[in-house]
Amino acid sequence: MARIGVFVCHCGENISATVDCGKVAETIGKLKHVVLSTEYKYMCSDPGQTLIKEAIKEHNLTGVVVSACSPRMHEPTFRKACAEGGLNPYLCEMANLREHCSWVHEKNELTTEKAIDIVRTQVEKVKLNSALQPIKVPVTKTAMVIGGGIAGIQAALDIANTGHKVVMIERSPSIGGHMSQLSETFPTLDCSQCILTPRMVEVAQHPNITLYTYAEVESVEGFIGNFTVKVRKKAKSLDEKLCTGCGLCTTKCPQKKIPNEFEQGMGMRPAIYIPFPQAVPNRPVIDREHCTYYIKGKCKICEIVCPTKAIRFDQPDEIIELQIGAIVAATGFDIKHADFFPEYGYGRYKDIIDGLQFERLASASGPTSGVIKRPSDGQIPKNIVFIACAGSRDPAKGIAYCSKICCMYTAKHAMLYKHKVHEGKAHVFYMDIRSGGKNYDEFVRRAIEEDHVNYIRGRVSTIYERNGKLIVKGVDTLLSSMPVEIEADMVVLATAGVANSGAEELAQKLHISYDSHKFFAEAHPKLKPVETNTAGIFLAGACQNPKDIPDSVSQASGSAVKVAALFSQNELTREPLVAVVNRMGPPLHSTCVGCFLCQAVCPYQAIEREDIKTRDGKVLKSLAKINEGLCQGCGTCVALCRSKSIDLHGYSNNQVYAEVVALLNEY
Amino acid sequence: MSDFEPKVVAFVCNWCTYAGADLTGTSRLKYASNVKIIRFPCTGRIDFMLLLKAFANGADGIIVSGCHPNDCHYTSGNFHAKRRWIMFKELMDFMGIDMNRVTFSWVSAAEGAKWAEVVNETVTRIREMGPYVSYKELVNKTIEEEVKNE
Amino acid sequence: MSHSEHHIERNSLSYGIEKNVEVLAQKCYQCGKCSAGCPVADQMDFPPSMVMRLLQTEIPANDEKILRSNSIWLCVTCEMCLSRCPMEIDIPSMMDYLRQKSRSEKKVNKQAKNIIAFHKSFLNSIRWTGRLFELGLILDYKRQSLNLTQDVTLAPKMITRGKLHLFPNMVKDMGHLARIFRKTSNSSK
Amino acid sequence: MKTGLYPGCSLTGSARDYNESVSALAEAFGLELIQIPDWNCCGATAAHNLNKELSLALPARILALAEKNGLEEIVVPCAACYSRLVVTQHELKKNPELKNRISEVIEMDYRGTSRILNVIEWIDKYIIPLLPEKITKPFNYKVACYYGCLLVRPNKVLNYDRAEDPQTMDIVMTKIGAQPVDYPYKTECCGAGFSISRTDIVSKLSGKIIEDAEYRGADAIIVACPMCHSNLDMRRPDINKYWKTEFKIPVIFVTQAIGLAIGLSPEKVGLKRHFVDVKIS
Amino acid sequence: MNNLISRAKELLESKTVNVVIGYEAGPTGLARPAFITDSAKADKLIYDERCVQNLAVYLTKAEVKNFGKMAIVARLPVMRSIMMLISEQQVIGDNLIILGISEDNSLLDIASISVMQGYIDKCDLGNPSKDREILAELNKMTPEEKFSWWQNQFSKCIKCYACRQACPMCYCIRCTVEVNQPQWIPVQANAHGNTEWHILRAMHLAGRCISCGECGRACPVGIPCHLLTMQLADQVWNYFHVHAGTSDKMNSVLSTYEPNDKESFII
Repeated sequence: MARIGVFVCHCGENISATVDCGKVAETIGKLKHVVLSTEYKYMCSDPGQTLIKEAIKEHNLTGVVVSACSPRMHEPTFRKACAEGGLNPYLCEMANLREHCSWVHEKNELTTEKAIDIVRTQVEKVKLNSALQPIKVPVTKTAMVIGGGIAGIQAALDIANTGHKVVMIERSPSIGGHMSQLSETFPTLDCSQCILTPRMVEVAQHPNITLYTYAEVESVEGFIGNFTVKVRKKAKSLDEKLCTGCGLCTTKCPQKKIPNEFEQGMGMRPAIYIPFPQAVPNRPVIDREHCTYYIKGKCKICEIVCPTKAIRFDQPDEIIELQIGAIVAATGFDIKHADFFPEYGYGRYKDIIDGLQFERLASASGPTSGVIKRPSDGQIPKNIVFIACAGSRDPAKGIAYCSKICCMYTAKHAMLYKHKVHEGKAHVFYMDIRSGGKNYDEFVRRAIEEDHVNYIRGRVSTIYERNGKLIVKGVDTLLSSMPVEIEADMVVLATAGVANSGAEELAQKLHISYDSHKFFAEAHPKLKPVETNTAGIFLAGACQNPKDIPDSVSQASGSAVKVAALFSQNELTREPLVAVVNRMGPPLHSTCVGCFLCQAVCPYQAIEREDIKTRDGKVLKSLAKINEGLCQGCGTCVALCRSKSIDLHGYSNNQVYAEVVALLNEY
Repeated sequence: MSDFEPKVVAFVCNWCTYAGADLTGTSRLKYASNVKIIRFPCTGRIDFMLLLKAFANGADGIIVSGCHPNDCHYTSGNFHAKRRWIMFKELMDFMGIDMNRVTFSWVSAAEGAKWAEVVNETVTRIREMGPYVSYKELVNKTIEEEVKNE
Repeated sequence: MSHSEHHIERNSLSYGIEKNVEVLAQKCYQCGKCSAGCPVADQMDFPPSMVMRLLQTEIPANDEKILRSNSIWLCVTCEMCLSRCPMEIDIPSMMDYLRQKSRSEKKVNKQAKNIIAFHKSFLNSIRWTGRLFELGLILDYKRQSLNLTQDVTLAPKMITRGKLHLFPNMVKDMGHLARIFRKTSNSSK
Repeated sequence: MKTGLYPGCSLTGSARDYNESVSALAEAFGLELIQIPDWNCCGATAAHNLNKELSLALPARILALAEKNGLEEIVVPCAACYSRLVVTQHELKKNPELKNRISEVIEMDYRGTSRILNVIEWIDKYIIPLLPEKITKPFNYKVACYYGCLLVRPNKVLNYDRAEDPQTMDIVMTKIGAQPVDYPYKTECCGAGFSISRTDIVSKLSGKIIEDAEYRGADAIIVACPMCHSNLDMRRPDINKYWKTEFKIPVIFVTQAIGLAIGLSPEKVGLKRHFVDVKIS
Repeated sequence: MNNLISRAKELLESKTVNVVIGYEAGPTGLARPAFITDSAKADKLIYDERCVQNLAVYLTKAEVKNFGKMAIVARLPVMRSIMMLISEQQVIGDNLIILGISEDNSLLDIASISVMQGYIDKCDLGNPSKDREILAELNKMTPEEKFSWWQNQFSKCIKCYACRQACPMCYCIRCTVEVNQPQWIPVQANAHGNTEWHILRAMHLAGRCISCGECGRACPVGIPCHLLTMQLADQVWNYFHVHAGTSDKMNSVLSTYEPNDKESFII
């Protein structure tokens, strides 16, 4: 038999000024099953809480209704008090007499009557509450970082330095990402490789980090603290333990004319190759698509020249299975290739290049050793045009959003050019200069004021080649849209940043959401920018949206802290207010009929399929099962379930039904 | 009909409208005391059957309210709720059950003033419409029949 | 009611444009790509992007400038602006609307005299014959524009090459065509 | 299947040469072209400049006539007419209310089901497959393919080739042995409807188009639009006067070039009617 | 019909399927469902205008499932039901052979679920025209007229649940009406309980009804309850541009959403 205790709070005079608390307590006291109904000036004060604790023991209460302020304010307080008084905290409910009654109504009988109704409703609800135990989930203290660019490197190092194990997965043969391709970085113009390479080496040597390059995520199962990740280690055709990285094979490979990805196609590489001199790990892989042996069945020169006999032509891909507690997605971005703009002639004219190609031209380690030479004839361009927003803010042909980083890197490109070609002329066509960031606007101003980069506000209409020059036609919108025609030697397009190839596929494997541009979606745009909707999976860097290095690194450190906080506990404790699918004995097992419509509505992929099997493995029935580790208790599945087979702890069908009946009926 | 005071029940989500109604209180904005709130974690949890139960138990009006689209604490509960409301409303309209007695709204945690407006507007409207006789009659007829049968 | 309707000045030209040809002037962010590609921009009072900007202000004086400009008449409807506009703003359709508006409000730019004269002669020609009678067009145009000496040498050369008919080639059911002209005459003068 | 033909006004007058070459090709390849009975002018630039409803009603009458006569597919050699017809079909499809209004104006049933082909599409569909065995005199010249505006724009409505650096005409030309040059002025405007009212603008714009073609070393400019042709050919004296030049590059319709390649005589394809002498055949 | 019979025989003889679900003529000449397991008896199969019952309802019954591989005679509504049942994981597509029947009663060659999907896509998926007319009439009524019209209909209801039993989509092993904790629907057949039962049924079929009309045909007292679900099927199309039973992937409108779903009543 239920024994309910009701505690009506005056909240000083906040409630009692308009509500007759005495009458409320008295009326409620007459209700069936209410064994105690009392009032007090400040229920949340120490004496108030003590009152509850003692009453629980004294009256052997099975449920408590604190009629005071909003549960959003003090529900944790009173549930804790109940627990201390020996009552399961989930047997305590609050009736909101302050925010929803005394503060919003005038003092009169109706207000007191409403207060009584509110309390009565909670009394009816609490009778149906059940004692719940917090959910405990064990945590595997190994993190996985997907992507070995600067964001991934930062996240991995930060997590590893808190003493936890990290597995890093990188799909290309070396870590380093786009940052390793950059020449200098804004707004300081320090050499990208110089600041990145030590970090790359640190990753390789860190005792807590296991690095898998040339590897991709195959599948992800499980939930926060308990993921099982299968990783495909693509065959490098090499025994990494034997290889010393001497590079002899790469010099002897007869196939030398493969466009070099690292150089953005501005240079060539052999079929067995180390992507760049500072690569980590510094070991070659065989690109089977282009290797003569795999194409024609003979060659094997690398095998012959290898001093340690490390080449393995018949090496298969390997799938490894890892137990992971948290995942950081740091898969970066790609640039939208500029050939969707036929009016700009990218691909038709050799001297029209994109921003990443310019980085390679400007890089001391690049194909021209840092001398700005145009691709067509190796001449140093005397007149160069940079076009911002080449694809960004262009819903018609490109992408609708602002890629954020282009304004800054374009200013950097123009500046680098001016520093290298003093007598050259640099023009930048721009729409708006978006240079918010520490020392960013100053950097752009320097390009304009000190380096005399000619900034022209307007979008280029078309580019064509004539007389060995690239004719760039635009207008100056700040001069009444006066036509501007520049005879350029080279044009650099600041192409848009887009989601990396395979982002959608990976998001589906991780069960995280992504936006219409296929960038990964954060759990909340302001307050949870690092989390995803799937507990235990975090974001770092440009996989979320185009970002510069400082932002990527900050977010990476943010996600590392999230992982470290998760790993600081041996078990996760979660509120037990989760959904549950009913279960019963055979032959029914559950009233769930296994339509799995609930699976589609669940925002957290918390609904799994459970097969009821006979002893010999025959599936008798499939039904939905809630993963308590993932369920956040929204109840969307509960309202959808036609057979009412799912219910929600804390807001059960019985409880909410009782509330409706209680609220509307007079006793 | 002038002294008729409607009974209005509000089904709201915890994260936006419930919090918005809290803000109405903290801001000391006044509204009609006819409305009583039932808290749900999310609009996605609100079963359409509860609306019928409210009418059957004597409600003259109902408010259903949650987070604005894209603001759902659970990201998509309100989107699902919206589709259900669309379907429910169409069905009720088709059956002649008066959906003017139900207010659907988005009230965020910051919209304390909007909550007061939604409540007052709803109460005024329902007061003009009078008690929900036809649904009450359905139930009363039932009770009469039961009495007769017994 | 669309969201933007709450904010737009109802008397403004841009409101009329939105209502009639579904072009939203506020979509333009003034990149100038239209002006840069427009073949006649250099002859216009206001190149296309500036017309867009004037519209965005929703100031009556600026609306007036547009309707009295030569820009709307110099537009040759080559559609280059639309095909390059990042926001896919249909400037050519907007220009059609502005021309008709400029005429109905009697604000036609002086420089447009010949252009309108030509268009009128053209429509006159097909009004009476159903198909274009080029010689008639040229003669009517000269009468309307008073450019009597223009192209005096062209016509004979055309005739010798068999490119100019001396008599019109007419549609048989001229009554039908006359009715079409009559029924659509409300939207033009 | 029989294909309808909408010649448009120019082809019966100032572009008789174009008409002759289209007919000559149809005859040479055994293609049946049926003129839409009692067709009228499409209204051209004038109508949509001055009167929107008229600019839809005139093309709608043409399309309705085609439908009435069972012509499911029509070829429209004039790029300007082609554009007006396709745009009308698009507008009326988009707006059923307007469609009803226009049907009422033209007093005819309009369904909007005709497939409208421009001349290149027609060539691609019916002539290219039969072309290889027919070529007797490969058109071994460098050509600048000039598409103009209305063949490719507005691209989302016409849905033909791409608006920038289109390729279809270039491909046709390579099939008859020509070598297209890289030609940035492919889709620049020639001045179009200003031929008479603003000859100065036409001279200026067309002059640039001709100049660049000569600069690229082209032997001829290839066109598919009678308006472009008359501006670049008939207006040549005005152009040369305006720019103080002596441009001599001929302007040839794509159909004429094909005609020559299959051995038709210059007269047969109307070359003798040009203002600028075509010396290359 | 001969095609159908020979195909059924072939499937049974080759043991490709263990049963063919189709129609046979009953003693009164009306069509009734037939479960043919023996090829010799396949001659009984008929296919004509009499064969209107939605046979897909049997696919979720345990006794029928036990047959394993089966073939089913299916016109458009049955095919759409099967699509829905596959998407809701009640039926395994690989276990089914579809003996598709076209609008003009000829046998279709439906080799796979994706072929069936292709066929469905080409069909008019709106409500049957006679029902469309009635719906249009009802939609013209005032709210009061609608209310009394439906109350008049519901007053006939005896809560026999034939509408539910006949519906292929009502395959729950426990219906909400059987839940008494809480008692969602009053048990008795009375105005209140009947009204809420029909609301509940229609809502549970929102986005899932494939407009076969079986519920209305099954009703022994002649309540046109199919109009409720068909009205919603219309609205599902109006609002979301989806027809139920067109994909074997989950696409029921109430289990999915688009962020920009349009409505005009939420303030």
